[in-house]
Amino acid sequence: MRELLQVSGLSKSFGGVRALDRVRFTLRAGEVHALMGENGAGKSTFMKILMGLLTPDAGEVLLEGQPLRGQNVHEVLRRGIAMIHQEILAVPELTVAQNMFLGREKDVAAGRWGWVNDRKINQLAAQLLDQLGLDLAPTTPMKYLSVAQMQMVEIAKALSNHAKVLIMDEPTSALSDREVGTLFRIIQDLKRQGVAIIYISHKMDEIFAIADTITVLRDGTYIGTRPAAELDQSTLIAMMVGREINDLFPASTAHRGEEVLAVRNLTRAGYFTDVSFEVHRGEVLGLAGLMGAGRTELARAIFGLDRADSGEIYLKGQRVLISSPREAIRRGIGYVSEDRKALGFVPGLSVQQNLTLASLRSHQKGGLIREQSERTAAAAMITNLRIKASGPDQPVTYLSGGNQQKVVLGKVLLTSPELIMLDEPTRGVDIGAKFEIYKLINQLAASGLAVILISSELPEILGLSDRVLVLSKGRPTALLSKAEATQETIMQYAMQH
Amino acid sequence: MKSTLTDKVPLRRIGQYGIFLALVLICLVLALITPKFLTVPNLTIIVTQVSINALLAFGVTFVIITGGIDLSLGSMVAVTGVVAASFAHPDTYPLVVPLAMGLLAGVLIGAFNGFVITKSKVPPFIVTLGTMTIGRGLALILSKGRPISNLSDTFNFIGGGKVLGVPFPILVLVVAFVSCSVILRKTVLGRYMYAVGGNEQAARASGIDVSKVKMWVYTLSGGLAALAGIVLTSRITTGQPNAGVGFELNAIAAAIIGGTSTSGGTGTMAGTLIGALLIGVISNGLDLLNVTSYYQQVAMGVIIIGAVVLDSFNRTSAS
Amino acid sequence: MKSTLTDKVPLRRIGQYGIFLALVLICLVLALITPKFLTVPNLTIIVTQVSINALLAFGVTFVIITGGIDLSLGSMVAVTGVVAASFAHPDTYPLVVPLAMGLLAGVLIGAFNGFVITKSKVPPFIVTLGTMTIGRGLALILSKGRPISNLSDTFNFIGGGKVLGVPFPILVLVVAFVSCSVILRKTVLGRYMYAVGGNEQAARASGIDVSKVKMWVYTLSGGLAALAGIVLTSRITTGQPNAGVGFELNAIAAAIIGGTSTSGGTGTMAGTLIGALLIGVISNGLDLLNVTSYYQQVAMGVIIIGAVVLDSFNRTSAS
Amino acid sequence: NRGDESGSKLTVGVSMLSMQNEFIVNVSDEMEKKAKELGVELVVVDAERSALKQVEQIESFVAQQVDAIIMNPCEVEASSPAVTRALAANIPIINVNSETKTQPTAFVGSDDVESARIAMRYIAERLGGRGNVIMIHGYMGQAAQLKREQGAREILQNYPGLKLIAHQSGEWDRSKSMSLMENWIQSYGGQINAVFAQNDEMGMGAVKALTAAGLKDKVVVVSIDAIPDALDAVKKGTLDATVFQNAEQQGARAVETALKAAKGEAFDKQVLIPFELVTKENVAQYLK
Ligand SMILES: Nc1ncnc2c1ncn2[C@@H]1O[C@H](COP(=O)(O)OP(=O)(O)OP(=O)(O)O)[C@@H](O)[C@H]1O
Ligand SMILES: Nc1ncnc2c1ncn2[C@@H]1O[C@H](COP(=O)(O)OP(=O)(O)OP(=O)(O)O)[C@@H](O)[C@H]1O
Ligand SMILES: [Mg+2]
Ligand SMILES: [Mg+2]
Repeated sequence: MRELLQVSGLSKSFGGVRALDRVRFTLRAGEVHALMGENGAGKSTFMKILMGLLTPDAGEVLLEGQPLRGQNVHEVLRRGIAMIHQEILAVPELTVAQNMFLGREKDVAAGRWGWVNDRKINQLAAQLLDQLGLDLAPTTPMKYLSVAQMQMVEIAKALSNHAKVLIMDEPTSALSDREVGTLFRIIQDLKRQGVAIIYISHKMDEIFAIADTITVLRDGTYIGTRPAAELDQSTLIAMMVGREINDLFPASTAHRGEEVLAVRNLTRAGYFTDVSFEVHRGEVLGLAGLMGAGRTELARAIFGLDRADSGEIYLKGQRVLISSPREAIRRGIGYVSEDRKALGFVPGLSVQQNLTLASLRSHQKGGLIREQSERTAAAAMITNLRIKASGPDQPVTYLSGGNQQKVVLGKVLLTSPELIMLDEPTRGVDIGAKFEIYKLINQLAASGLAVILISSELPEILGLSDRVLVLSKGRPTALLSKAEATQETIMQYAMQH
Repeated sequence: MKSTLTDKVPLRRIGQYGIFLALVLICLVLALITPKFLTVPNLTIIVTQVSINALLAFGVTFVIITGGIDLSLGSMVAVTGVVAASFAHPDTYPLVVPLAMGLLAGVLIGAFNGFVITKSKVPPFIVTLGTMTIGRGLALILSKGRPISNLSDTFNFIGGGKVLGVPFPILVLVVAFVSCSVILRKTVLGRYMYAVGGNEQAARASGIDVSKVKMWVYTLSGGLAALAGIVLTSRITTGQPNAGVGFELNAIAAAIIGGTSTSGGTGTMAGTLIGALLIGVISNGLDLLNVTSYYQQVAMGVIIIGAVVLDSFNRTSAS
Repeated sequence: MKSTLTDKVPLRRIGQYGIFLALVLICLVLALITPKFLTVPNLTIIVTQVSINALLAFGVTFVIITGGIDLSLGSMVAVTGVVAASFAHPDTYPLVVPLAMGLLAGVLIGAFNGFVITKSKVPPFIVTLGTMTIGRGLALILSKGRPISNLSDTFNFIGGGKVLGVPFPILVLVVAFVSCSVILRKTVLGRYMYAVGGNEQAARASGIDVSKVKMWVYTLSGGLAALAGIVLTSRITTGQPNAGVGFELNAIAAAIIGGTSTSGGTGTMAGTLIGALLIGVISNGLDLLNVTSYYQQVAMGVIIIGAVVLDSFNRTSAS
Repeated sequence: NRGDESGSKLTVGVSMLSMQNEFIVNVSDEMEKKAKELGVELVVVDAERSALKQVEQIESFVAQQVDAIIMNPCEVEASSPAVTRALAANIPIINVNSETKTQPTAFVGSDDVESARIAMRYIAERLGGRGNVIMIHGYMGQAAQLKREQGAREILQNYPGLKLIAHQSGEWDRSKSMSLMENWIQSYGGQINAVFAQNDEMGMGAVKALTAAGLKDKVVVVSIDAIPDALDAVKKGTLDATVFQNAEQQGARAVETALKAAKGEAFDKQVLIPFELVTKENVAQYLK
C-alpha cells in the first residue's frame, strides 16, 4: 500500500512536560491505523501537530513525500487532512450546517458578491446528515444538540472535507452502539476509497473491530507498531500500560440492603415519561438506552438540576422534593456528570480544591477554611482513588482525562452520599483507569452505597449491574435482572417503541 | 423529539425581540402621556440624535461578537473629528480629503488595537483603555487643546443638512445599518466573527485565521467611530478635542441591551439599533416630560434596567 | 513527566508576577531619571493616592473573579461620600454615624446590583451601568447638586490624619488588603468565588448557592466602594456629588493589569494591588517629570499597554 | 408673542452647561426663582458639558416650539449650531454666563477671560511681580478652561518676573488637583510661590495639599467662582482670593431678557455683569 504520511523524530514539550519524545509513525492509504495509549500518552498532541494546531519542537512530517511542517490549519485542511477532535469543537450559536462548513464557505458555497450562500450550505448539510442517518434539521442551532448529536455533526464535518487522511480522536466517546455502527460502516466505505484513517479510542472492542494496524505510545514515547491481527487484547494492554490487566470486571461482593431511592411515574415532557424504579443499598442499577433516550435528563432531574413535571421521588421511604443540587447533596445524593468539562470540575482550581468543593462546608470554622482538615480529606481521596497528580496543588486542567474523572468522582464521594449516580463514568478514560473505576464501583456498592450506572457501553452495564433498566425514547421498556440482561435483549428493548 | 427542537425556533425569535416590545411599550406610554412625543419632527430628532451612538454601537457589536471590547470609541470620535476638521476649512481641500483623513485616523487606531490584541495576549479591555487615553491625548495634541472651527459648508452639511427633508445623519445611519447587517449576516467575515466569539478553538481548528478576524473587527470599529466622529464634528461645526467622553459606555450598552452577549458569539445589528433607539427614546421622553435633571438620571437607569429585565424574563419564559 | 509538572508551578508563579517586575522596572527608571522619586515622602504620597483606587479595585476583583463586572463604583463613591458627609458636620453625630451610614449606602447599592443580577438574567454590565446612572442621580439629589462641606475634624482625620507618621488612608488600605486577601484565599466564600467564575455550572452542581455568592461579591464591592467614598470625602473634606466619575475604569484596569481575567475564575488581591500601584507610580512619575498634560495621557496609555504586553510575553514564555 | 395671545403661560427652554457644577446650579436656581416670580414655565435640561448634547437639546426645544430659549453654552464654537437652529426657527435664544461664536438674540453674563485676568493680576501684585507660578487647568479643551488660560497668560506676559513653572489639568476636580499638587510639592517643594486654579474646587484641593505639607503660608492660592466653601476658606485665610461671579444677577437677568424677547418687547442685547475679586478684606459681604 502507498505511504501517505511519514513522521519521524517528532518531539513536543509543554513547559517542562515532555508530551512527545521522538515519535515515529507511518500511515498507508486505505488503512485504519489505531493510535493507542493511556490518558496523557500524547495522542491528541501528536494529532494536533499534524493539523498545524501545535508547532512541534523537533521532527519531520511528510505528506505524500512533501514536508508538512510550519503550515497552518487552513493549509493542512486543503492538503487533505481532516480531524474529528477529542473535545467537541462546536460554535454553539451557529447552526448545524454553518458549523459543518465553517472555514470552507468560500470553497463550497460562494454566493453572489462573495456572500455566503446559506441555502447551498443547508442543502449540502442535509445530504450529509441523511447519509449518516441523523434526523436533524441543518438549521438547528448547535447549542440545542445533545453531546452525542454534536459529535455526529463533528463527524459529518470531517467527512465533508473529502480528505485523504482522516483523524478520529475518540469519535465515539459520546455515541451509543447504533451511531457507532453507522460510523463503522462509513469507515469501511472510506477505506475502500483509499482514505487512510488514524483512529484513537479507549474502547478495545472498537479497535479490534476496525483497526488494520496499531501503534502504541506510552508517556510520549513510541513503543511499537503491529498489524492488528497479530495482537490480542492483553498483549495490547501490556504494551500500553506496561503491565497486564486480566479480569476487567472484578466480581462484586456487595449485599443488597434496604431501599434508598424510589422513583414513581417521573415525567419531564419531551425528555422522559412515566419512569418508575427503585435502588437499594449495595446494588448497582444499570440504566441503558440509545443516545437521546433521556437517561441523563432523568439523572439530572433526580439531582435537582432540572425540574420534573410530574411524579414522585422517595428517599428511604420519604417523599422528597429536590429543587437544587445543593439539596440533593444534603440529602445524600451524588451525581457524576457525563460532561465533566461542563459540569464536573472547575479548571482554574487545584486537584485538592476540586475534590473538596462540594464538601467544603465540613472543613470550615466560622467561614474560614480549616486547611489541615481539607488537606487530609483530599490526600485520602487522592490515595484511595489513586489519582495520578504531581500533588494536591496541581491545577486540575493539567491532569489526563482519566484522572480528571477520578477527581470528579472523589469530589462526589467526599459529600458522603448514600446514592451515587454515575453518568458515563468511563467516557474518554483509558483502560487502566477504567479498570480502577470498575473496581471502585464495586467497592462503593460493597460499602453500602446505592449506585445508578448510566453507560452507553453495554459490556460495562452487563459487567457491573445487578439489574438493568432500559429506556427507549424517554420511556422505560424493561427492567432486567442480571441473568436476563444480555447484549441482545438490552438492544432489543432499547429500540422498542 | 426533533419536532420540539424545530418548534422552538419561532418562539426564540419573539424572545429575541423582547427588547423591541419594551421599546414599543415605552413609546406607547410616552405617546399617551405627552402629545409632543409622537410627532414627525420629534421622531426625526430622536433618530438624528441616536445616529452617532448607533454608529459606534454597530462597530462595537462586531467587536463584542468576537468576544472583545472597545473602550477607545469616545476618544476615536475626538481624534477623527479633530483630524477631519483640520482639513475641512472652507476653500482648502475638497470634501473628500477631510472625510478620507478622518476615516484613515479611525482605521489606523482601530488597526493598532487589533494589532496589539492579536500579537500579544493583553486583554482587549486594557489595550483599548490604553488607546482611550492615548487617543484623548492625541486629539488634544493635534488640536493644541483648542476646538477647530470655521469649517466649510459642504462639510457641515453632513451633520446639519437634509435630503428630501430627511436629516443627513439619518441617511448615514441607514446606510451603515444595512452595510453592517450585510457584513454580519451574509459574508464569510461575519460568519467568522460569530465563530471566533462562540468558540475560538473551534474557529482555529476549522482553519479560520482568528487574528485576521480580530484585526478586521477592531478596524471596522475604528472606521465606524471615525464616521461617528465626522458626523458629530459636522453637527457641532467644530472639531472638539474633548468630544465623545464616555460615548463607549453608551455604545456598549446599546449593543448589550440589543442582545449582544459580552461573552461573545451572539448579537445582531437590528438588536443593537433597537438598543440605541431605546436609550434615545428614553432620554428624549424624559426631556419632554420635563423631569428634573437629577431625577432624569435615576429614571434613565431604572427604565433601562427595567426594559432589559422585561426582555430577560421574556426570553426565559420563551425557552 | 510528573516531576516536570511540579517544576512548572514556581515558573508559573514568576509569570504571575511579571507585572511586579514591570512595576519594579518602572520604579527603577524613575529613580534613575529623577532623584525626587525614590524619597520616603514621595512614596508615601503615591501609596496614599493609590489607596482609593486600590479599595475599589479590591472590590471589583471579587466581582470579576466570579465573572461579573461593576461599573457603578464611581457613582457609589459619590453617593456614599455625600451620605457620610451629611452626617459628619461638627457637633452633630459621633463619628460612627457617618461611617455607618456611608457604608450602609454602599452595601445597599451593591446588594441591589447583586439582587437584580441574580434574580433576572440581565448582564452585570447593564445592571451596574444602570446603577451608575441612578447612583449619580441620587448623589446629586441628596446633595442638591452642591458639595457638602464643613465636616468635623474627627471625620477629616480619616483622609488627612497620620498615625505614627503613616497617613491614615494607607492604614485603611493595608487593613482592607489583608482582609480581602483572607476572604479570597482562606474562606469558603472566596473559594466559591473562584468556582462560580471558573465554571458556574460545575459550581451549581457541587451544591454551591451561586446566587448567594454573587450577592456577596456585589455587596462587598459596594462596601469597599463606600470605604473609598469615605476616605475620598474625608481627604478633600467635602462630600462631592460629582466625585468618582470614571473611577470604575481605573479600578477594573488595576484588577486586570494585576492578572484578574475578565472571563472569571482567576485573580489575586496582591496582583490587583500591584496593578493599582503601577497606575499610581506612572501617574506620579509623569507629574514629577512635568510631562505636558497632553503628552501625559499618551505616555500613560503607552506605558500601561507596554507593561501588560511585557507581562503577557513573560507569561507565555513561562508556560 | 404666541403665549401672550393665547393667555397661557410662556414656556422657556433652558440648557445648562452642567448641573454638577455648583455655580451653574446656583444660576439655574436663580432662574427658577425669577421664573416663578414672573409666572413663566421653565424647562431646564442638563447638557452634562457636552456641546453635542446641548445642540440636541436646543433642537428638541425647537421641535416643541418653546417661546424662548436660554442657553448656558458648553463651548464657544461647538454650541453655535444651537443658536443657528433656534434663530432659524424664529425662537429667541439668550446666552447666559458664556458666549458662542454665533450671535444669539441676547447675551447675559461676563467674560471668562476677565475672571482669570483678575485672579492672575492679584497673584502678580501679591508676589510683587516676581516668583514661580503653577496653574491648574480645568478639563482640557473646554471653553472655560481655554478662556481662563488665555486670561492668565495675558497677565503673565505683562510680568516677565512671573514664571509659569508647571501646569496640568485637574479636570475641575478637587481630589485630582489635590493629588496633582501633592506630586508637585515633591518635585518643586519650596520653589512654588503661587498657584492659580481655574476653579474653586481645584483651588481647595491645592490648599489641602499645601496645608498638609506645611507650605500654605508660603504659597498664594487663587481660584475662581466664589463657591461657599471657597468663601469660607478666604475668610479663614487658607485661600488667598477667589473671583466672584454673580449667579443671582445672571440668572434673573437672563429670564427677564428671555421674557421680553418672547413677548416682543424691547431688551438689552448685551447685559454684562462684572466679576469681583474676593479677598479676606471684603469676603464678609459675600458670605450669606
Ligand atoms: N496545552 C497544554 N499545556 C500543558 N500541557 C499539556 C497541554 N496539552 C497537553 N498537555 C500535556 O501533554 C500530555 C499529553 O497530552 P495529550 O492530550 O496528547 O494526551 P492523550 O494521549 O491525547 O490523552 P487522552 O487519552 O486522555 O486524550 C499530557 O501530560 C497533558 O497533560
Ligand atoms: N437543551 C436542549 N434543548 C433541546 N433538546 C435537548 C436539550 N438537551 C437535550 N435535548 C434532547 O433531549 C433528549 C434527551 O437527552 P439526554 O441527554 O437525556 O439523553 P441520554 O439518554 O442521556 O443520551 P446520551 O447518551 O446522549 O447522554 C435528546 O434527544 C436531546 O437531543
Ligand atoms: Mg487525547
Ligand atoms: Mg447521557
